[in-house]
Amino acid sequence: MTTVAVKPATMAQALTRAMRDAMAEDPAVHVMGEDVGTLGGVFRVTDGLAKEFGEDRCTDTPLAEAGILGTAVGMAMYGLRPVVEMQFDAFAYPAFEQLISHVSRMRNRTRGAMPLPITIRVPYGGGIGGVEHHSDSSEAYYMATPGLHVVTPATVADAYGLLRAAIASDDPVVFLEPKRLYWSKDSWNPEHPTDVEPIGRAVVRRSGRSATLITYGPSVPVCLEAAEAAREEGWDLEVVDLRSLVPFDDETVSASVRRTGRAVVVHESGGFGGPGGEIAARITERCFHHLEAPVLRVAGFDIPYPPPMLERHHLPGVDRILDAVGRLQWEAES
Amino acid sequence: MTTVAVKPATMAQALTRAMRDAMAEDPAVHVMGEDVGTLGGVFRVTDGLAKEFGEDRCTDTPLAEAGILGTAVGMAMYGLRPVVEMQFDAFAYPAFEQLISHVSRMRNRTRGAMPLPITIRVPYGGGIGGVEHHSDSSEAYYMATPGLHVVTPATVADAYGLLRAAIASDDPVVFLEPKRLYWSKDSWNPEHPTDVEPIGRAVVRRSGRSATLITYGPSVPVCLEAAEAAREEGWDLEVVDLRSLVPFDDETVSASVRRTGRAVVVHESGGFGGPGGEIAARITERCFHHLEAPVLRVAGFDIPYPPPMLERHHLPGVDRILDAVGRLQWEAES
Amino acid sequence: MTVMEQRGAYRPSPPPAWQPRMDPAPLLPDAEPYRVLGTEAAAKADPGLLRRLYAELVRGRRYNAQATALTKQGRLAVYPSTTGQEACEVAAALALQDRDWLFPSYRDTLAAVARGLDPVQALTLLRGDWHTGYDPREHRVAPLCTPLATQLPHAVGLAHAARLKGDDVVALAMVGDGGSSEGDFHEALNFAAVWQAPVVFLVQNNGFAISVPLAKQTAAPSLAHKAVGYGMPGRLVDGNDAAAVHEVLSDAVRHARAGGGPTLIEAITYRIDAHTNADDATRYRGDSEVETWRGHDPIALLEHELTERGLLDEAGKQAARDAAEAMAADLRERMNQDPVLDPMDLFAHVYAEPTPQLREQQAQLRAELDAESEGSHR
Amino acid sequence: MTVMEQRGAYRPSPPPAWQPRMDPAPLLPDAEPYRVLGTEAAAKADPGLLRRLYAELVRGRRYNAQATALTKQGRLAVYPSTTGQEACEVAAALALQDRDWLFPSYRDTLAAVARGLDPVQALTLLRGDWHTGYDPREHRVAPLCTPLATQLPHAVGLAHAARLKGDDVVALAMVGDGGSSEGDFHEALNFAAVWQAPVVFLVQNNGFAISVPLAKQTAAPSLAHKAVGYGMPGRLVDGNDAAAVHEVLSDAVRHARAGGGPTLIEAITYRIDAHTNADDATRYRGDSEVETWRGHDPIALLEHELTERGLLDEAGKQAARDAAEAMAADLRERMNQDPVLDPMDLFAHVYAEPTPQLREQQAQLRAELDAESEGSHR
Ligand SMILES: Cc1ncc(C[n+]2csc(CCOP(=O)(O)OP(=O)(O)O)c2C)c(N)n1
Ligand SMILES: Cc1ncc(C[n+]2csc(CCOP(=O)(O)OP(=O)(O)O)c2C)c(N)n1
Ligand SMILES: [Mg+2]
Ligand SMILES: [Mg+2]
Repeated sequence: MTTVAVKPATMAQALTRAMRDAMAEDPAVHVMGEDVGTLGGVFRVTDGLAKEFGEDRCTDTPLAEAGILGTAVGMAMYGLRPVVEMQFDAFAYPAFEQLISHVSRMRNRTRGAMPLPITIRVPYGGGIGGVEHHSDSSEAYYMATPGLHVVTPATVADAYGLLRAAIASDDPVVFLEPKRLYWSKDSWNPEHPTDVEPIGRAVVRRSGRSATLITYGPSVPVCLEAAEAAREEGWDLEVVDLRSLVPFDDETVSASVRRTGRAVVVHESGGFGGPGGEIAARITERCFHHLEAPVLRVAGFDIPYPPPMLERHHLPGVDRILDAVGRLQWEAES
Repeated sequence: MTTVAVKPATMAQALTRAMRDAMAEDPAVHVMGEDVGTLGGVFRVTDGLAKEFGEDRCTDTPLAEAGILGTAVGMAMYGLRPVVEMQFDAFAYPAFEQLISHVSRMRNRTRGAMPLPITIRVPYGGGIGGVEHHSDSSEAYYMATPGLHVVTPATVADAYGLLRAAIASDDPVVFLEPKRLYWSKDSWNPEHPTDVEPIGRAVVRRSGRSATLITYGPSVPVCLEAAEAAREEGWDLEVVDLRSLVPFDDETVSASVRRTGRAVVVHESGGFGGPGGEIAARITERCFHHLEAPVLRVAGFDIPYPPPMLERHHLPGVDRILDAVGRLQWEAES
Repeated sequence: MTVMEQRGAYRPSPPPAWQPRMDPAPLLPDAEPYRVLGTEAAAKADPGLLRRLYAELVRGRRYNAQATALTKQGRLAVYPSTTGQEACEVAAALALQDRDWLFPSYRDTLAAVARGLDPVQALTLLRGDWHTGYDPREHRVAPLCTPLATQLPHAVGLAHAARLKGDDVVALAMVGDGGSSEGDFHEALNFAAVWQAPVVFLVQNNGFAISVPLAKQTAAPSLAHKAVGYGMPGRLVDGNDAAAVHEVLSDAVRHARAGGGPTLIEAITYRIDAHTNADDATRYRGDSEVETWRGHDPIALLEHELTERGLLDEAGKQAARDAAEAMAADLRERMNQDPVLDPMDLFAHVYAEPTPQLREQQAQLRAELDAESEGSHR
Repeated sequence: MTVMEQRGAYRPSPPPAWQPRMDPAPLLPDAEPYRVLGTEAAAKADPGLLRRLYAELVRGRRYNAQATALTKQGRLAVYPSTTGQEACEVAAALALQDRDWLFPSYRDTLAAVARGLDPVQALTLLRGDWHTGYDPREHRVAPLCTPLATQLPHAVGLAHAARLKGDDVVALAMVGDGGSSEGDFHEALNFAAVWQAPVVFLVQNNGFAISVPLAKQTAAPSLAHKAVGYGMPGRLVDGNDAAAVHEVLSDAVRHARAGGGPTLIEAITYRIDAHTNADDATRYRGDSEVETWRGHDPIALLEHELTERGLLDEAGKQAARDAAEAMAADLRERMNQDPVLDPMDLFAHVYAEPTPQLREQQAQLRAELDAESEGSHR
């Protein structure tokens, strides 16, 4: 294969490419969901797949999310590898019973005889001016469901690499796609075939010594921006992109926090009962004697996702992150 | 009213009585669900209500949980106060879309014009030898859903008092009933009309100085037992029964942990992404400088609820709690 | 006697000798969608009603155009148009009495407006300043419902509650062809039939669920055929014939009010515009199909009938257009004003009383806003 | 040509001139449940098949009795009996080819056993040592499914996948009358019809969902009438007539295998025992109803037919009873042995590879068990 120039691509394009490559490699891979065929999905992430692979491989289903996921279970039982699209975060809720009671448990139920290699793509999160039900951060539900992997990319390259890994996984993966990063661009080489990114490894996106920001998905760029802004205040922040909420990369996270002694967890999802509680608790359990301050959380408020005109007040932004960093007890107090 | 002797009653009886009294007081209260009428519920918690109030007030619905909760929403919109029974924890999952997208949000959506005073009774948790899907601890899902109250009694008196409060609440309440405590008995005066227990207040079930066990529902008796056993090891444990997961009683919990300096959160629900993470994180945020050790968690494993013959290995028991207490760094280390 | 007892047992103990509860034949829809305009039935239609429908259709068309224009000006986040479907929208509103309830889907702002709701309030969701811009109790219009088919059980519950309270209130629930595939559709219809709740289900079959044509949505002879499976009558109606839709809906409403139970109505219509302004309909359908349907336009059909019968002249048309323009001008003007928003509203109605946790967050936002207004924040 | 293209468009662009896709009449069930035994159709039934069905019914009845007895001895956590429903259970198993798949509900262990599954393996769920006691691929029996109706979309997906792969495999999915009210029932039938998946839905209408009689479950003329709403044929059959159930199922399986798409079959039967051993049926039904149904017993019906036609004598009956007793004795003996359990299995199959978190928990349990076995633990 000849060398190909590294060209800018959007996260949406990288996701499309990941499905395309997976479908080309493995005839067992089937894409299904509402509007994924002819239309190419409301975010165009499945654009071209029906054309290239036919409607039997990329299928417009009837409008019923439990039915979509439930039939995907049956297809996986027969050896296919369904890649299911839930049109928006909130529209995955009708499929929760199938997800919790079957998708996450079938392997366990059958002592490994019947694994379900299903990838469930869920565009999630806010910041796109969506009306009600189009901006939920539902990762807490998935994290609390043993048997699921929960993965979310923050870069174009990870979008490709992690989606390839998800589709290749013999376990069900809830693949959370940050809606507002769909159109984010990055230099990324779409011809490079080896950049499958193993699931379960966090990555340090920015090294720093003062404190660690632990985050994922849509909040990664916000944290990187905050880290830049923090230099003015004299803080050198490390930013860890979790990439995978389940399995959780305790090693990378703990190593970072042991080094910096201070941590803030940042996510869009509501704080109470959200992922940050788990993350902060884990860090504290593992790094207690290295902590100069309690692990703090910057999260969405504990409210239903607000209407578009108010969402900026809800979303964790640079200021709120810096405020939290400022509260990390830089001068010892008690 | 004449004084009535305090007689032992089961938690199930107290719950029945709470519904009965609420129905007698307020014609707007309607009980509905699968088998709640003629049969009196599979746990007999609604026993006698259909007979006393008629089938229109205590209704056997068709077998469809989203339909049950969805019609309850409509009934509440017309001014009724539905008390919905989900037959078992796992059978509430089909109703999640109605719960998340409507029940929890209708008040907010309508700027307070359309509150939904719905009580959703969910028998939950294990320890009863139930086959698959009959022993889930699903509280993490409810906690992560703003707009819901999440309440769970551990005593017979609280079962009555909290259920009365739930039914009286103008907000939706997910009322989690610990299955294995249904038949637990307690001296309780069913004629006492004033023991409605306000939602949102934790209670110290046992005072102690060495460390605090923070728990709720089915794990409360286990923690009390552990506290007794701990005396042998020289530990004087305090036990806090949360009673309400939402709203969370930070005041009582923090006060206790500030006093003892050590805490273990105990619940049956899976640890990862479970309630304990939130609770531990909150405590750490609020009590960091009072903590002698990280807040530890004793929880169910991060696995699908196991078959009956193996459940004892999964459930947090006295030994596991004492092991955790033992790891609370009684001699300073680093 | 309780409502439950009234029902008459179906086969509480199915005997070895089988007895179906009812003859299914009357529950089945006719083979042809019911039509009034251009048929003999038109002669029986009330001229006043037809004129009223006409004025509302014209106003509705204008409303759709204006709302779509507002999306281009950035005044609406998104708008799902009902151009071509005005007959269903308007008839749904007019078939109800004041005390009845309307349960619209996310597409049905026009039905809400035709029922009397202020268009600005109806569009608040789509403008993005609040989820529901009106008090549902004021006009008995439930919040516009986005999660498909989830409003149907609400309608059933409300109708059932009204009946239990002895009020002769009917609920009319609207849903799309795509929404009929959702489990909630099934559960709602079943509850309605078992409870004999006074509710009418109107499915607007507009040919598509976003890009997905009906052929990929169902293999049924018609969506109205689903009714028999619940034991309620199914009706098929030409959804572009305002007089027919109004008649079929009114009959069903009357039937429900009289204690006859629910009806499922499928109205065959067509979505002339794209799914929303954000959609590109050329990706999944051709112009010729749209053109065919333009030839069956609800306004043209009614206009033709009224003109033929001498019930409408140029002045009448102009009057309808003028009223529509006035509505549009008012809407435009008011939608061009920035809504006044208070960020603290985020916390105002999550619970009856904010939890201690929300009070802390409230204080945090308050402090941030104060700092921001003092210009002191980073 | 793809499977999708084969479908033939319904009305991708519903034209103003309405064309229903198909005549609904052939989709509707007959007014009377189909019967073979005691009718003229019996003469055409294969004697070998009838004898086979008889032996299986007798074995099935014995299996139900034995399993119920095991609950009393504490050897089963719970058992939902199919006494009275054996004809449906057995016919479901026998109507399938080896390569076909069975999707049983939680009640249908007997169908799984009749299909060849080891009874001990079939009962593992209810004994409580593991959720599924068998490898589903071995006998093409999906795990016994407790969340009602959720297995139906699985059957559709599997059948669809098989068809896509070019395998002529049929899936038979079993569900109860109560389960037909769930949203998943609706979604599964709709997907099956739209995809023309080779799947057969068998609803055992046994009169009750726990305590709730059918009259509170549906107001439909029959559950089979639901079929027309999906565009598939609905069939009504006497569920206590093993020959009739077998014939109707076999026809539907053949139809599906030939590419004709799904069928919905309602079998009218009755649950003679309580819901499970834990249930008290006297709370919601009278003895006389049960007695009526005992008079329509599936074994007696078939025995009568076989005896009349000289196909069964006392020796034949005895042979069936002996075989059943042998099965019961073997089941009793093996169920009386304590299963050997390894608590470490808790972690074995949560994921293909345990997560780091699970490895920690595994180590914790391992240490606890070691301490326990050393007697050193508290
Ligand atoms: C439960 C759910 N799933 C998916 C969506 C996303 N969605 C919005 S509109 C739509 C199509 C609806 O089609 P139909 O019911 O025919 O109504 P129409 O848009 O034609 O009025 C979809 C899939 C949703 N709103 N709710
Ligand atoms: C989703 C769900 N809701 C509730 C239950 C609890 N439950 C178990 S069996 C049963 C009744 C089932 O009735 P039916 O479908 O008629 O089957 P049958 O028991 O008569 O075989 C109920 C309500 C369940 N298993 N799954
Ligand atoms: Mg549509
Ligand atoms: Mg039944």
